[in-house]
Amino acid sequence: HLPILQWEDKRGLAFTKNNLSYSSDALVIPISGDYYVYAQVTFRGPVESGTKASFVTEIITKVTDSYPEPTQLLTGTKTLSENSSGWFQPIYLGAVVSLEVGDKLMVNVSDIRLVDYTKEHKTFFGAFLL
Amino acid sequence: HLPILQWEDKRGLAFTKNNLSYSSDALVIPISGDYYVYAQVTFRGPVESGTKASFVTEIITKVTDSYPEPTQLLTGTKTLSENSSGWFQPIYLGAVVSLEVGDKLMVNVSDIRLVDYTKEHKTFFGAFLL
Amino acid sequence: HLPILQWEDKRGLAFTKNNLSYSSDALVIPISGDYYVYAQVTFRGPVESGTKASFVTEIITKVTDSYPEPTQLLTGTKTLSENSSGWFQPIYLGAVVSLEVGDKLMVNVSDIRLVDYTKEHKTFFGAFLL
Amino acid sequence: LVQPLLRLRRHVTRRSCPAGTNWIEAANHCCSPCPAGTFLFKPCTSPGNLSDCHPCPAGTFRTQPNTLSECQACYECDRQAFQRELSNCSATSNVACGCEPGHFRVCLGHPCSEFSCRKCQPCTGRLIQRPCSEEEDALCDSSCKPDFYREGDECRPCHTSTPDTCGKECQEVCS
Repeated sequence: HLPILQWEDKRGLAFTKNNLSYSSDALVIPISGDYYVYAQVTFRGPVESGTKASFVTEIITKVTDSYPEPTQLLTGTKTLSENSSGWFQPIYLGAVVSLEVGDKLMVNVSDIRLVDYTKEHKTFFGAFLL
Repeated sequence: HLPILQWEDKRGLAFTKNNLSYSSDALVIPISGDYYVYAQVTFRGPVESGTKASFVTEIITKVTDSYPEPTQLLTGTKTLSENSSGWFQPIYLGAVVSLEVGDKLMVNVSDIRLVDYTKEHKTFFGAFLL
Repeated sequence: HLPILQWEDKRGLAFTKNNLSYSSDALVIPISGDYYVYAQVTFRGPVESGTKASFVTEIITKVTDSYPEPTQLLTGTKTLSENSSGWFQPIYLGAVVSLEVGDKLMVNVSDIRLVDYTKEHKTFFGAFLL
Repeated sequence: LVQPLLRLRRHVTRRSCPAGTNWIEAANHCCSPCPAGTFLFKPCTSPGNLSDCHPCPAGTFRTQPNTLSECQACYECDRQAFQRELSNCSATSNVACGCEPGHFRVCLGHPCSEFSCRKCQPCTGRLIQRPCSEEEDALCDSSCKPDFYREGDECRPCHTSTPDTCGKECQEVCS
């Protein structure tokens, strides 16, 4: 499986409430219903150890006790035609999905070394119940 | 007019509820109000018969009985600087719009052959009442 | 500070309601709570007087009486690998943020000359209370 | 802006189920999962009974036993981008896609869940060291075949040359 991002859930602009909790890299759904789920990952390169990236992918995934495999909910894939000098590429995803209590939401990326985690307003993840 | 995309509304992650229905390629608004409308289209190329694409465009459009012309609600246009090998370009759009009962929402694209329809989590369309 | 965009708040698709008002280039928060805040800016070039742009940035910023400095809430930064002929680059941002009554929301951009303000469905800004 | 936790969060304690069964929120008890290829239409009335499982509708699948209320939508092969179906989507397996003959796969990262199909190089006028396959392009011999002469990167058949176009290399090979 693709690497899973870890998130800050308390400091700065980050917060959780109404029992929507964050644990082991996942948002945990407290009550079944339809949620608007969203995430933005800013990718940047080149990175020192990395081979030249030709694409970046961000996937919002659901893990549930009712099924042994993760389900891909939303995917953003962008090929890069960037040259060797520094590049930035944000990918935003958001949509309504039906979720069950206990479901876990995570964000996977194609290459974790390319993620710009330096500023909380460039890479973020959230959900709200409709 | 630009080609209109067709959508799956029942199988897999797709669903409609609360009388928001899907028919003839459009979401049909059941009750007047402010809706958050969103869509992502993943474009990809090159394709067999296609000339080399220089841009891609996604438009969320409204058709209403009270006006003979479609109204463009949200537009995402991106020029492509991709080379001949395979390229991917997602475009996400989302915003609040005021809609009347019976209004129809559709997604138009610049070139339907460039749309990646292969996976439901890459190209999607939806709306919810605030 | 980066240039602040000005918005139309009444004509065409634009509207404000429920006391969410627009004044001096900002949305003014009427009641404390969690809001989904979003904006899309379509950038385009080259422009006449402009040097060749190498990147574009869009930032949704909060200004509050309780703190003298603006707070960057959401940022989208994209490097441009476009050639000299015309290019378009949309950046969409959206997320839930906790806001206090009286807080002001604005959209800043890296270079205001690169903003495509010609059509209301290409560049837009909004917020709604959850 | 730290959001104070006003009270200790009451974790919804989900009663743990005996091995091989899943907690069903709607039924408030555990049920055994539906087999692969089906989904949970109606949960068991009590832990001992069987659930009402319905087959996945056409165009959907479940590869594993589950207690989900819908099946996953099958992917589609990207015919416009030279892909073809290696195996159809069935109730228990997703579609498998490959490349059309005369094309090979260019993976977008690993695992190769995203790939484009690129045309194989023809090796005109050269011997083929390694034929084109699903996984990789043909490997052409660096030298030209007999009765072909080199012009730049290409190998040209002798019979197409004319006295005034037949340069030094052409004359050596074709005369």
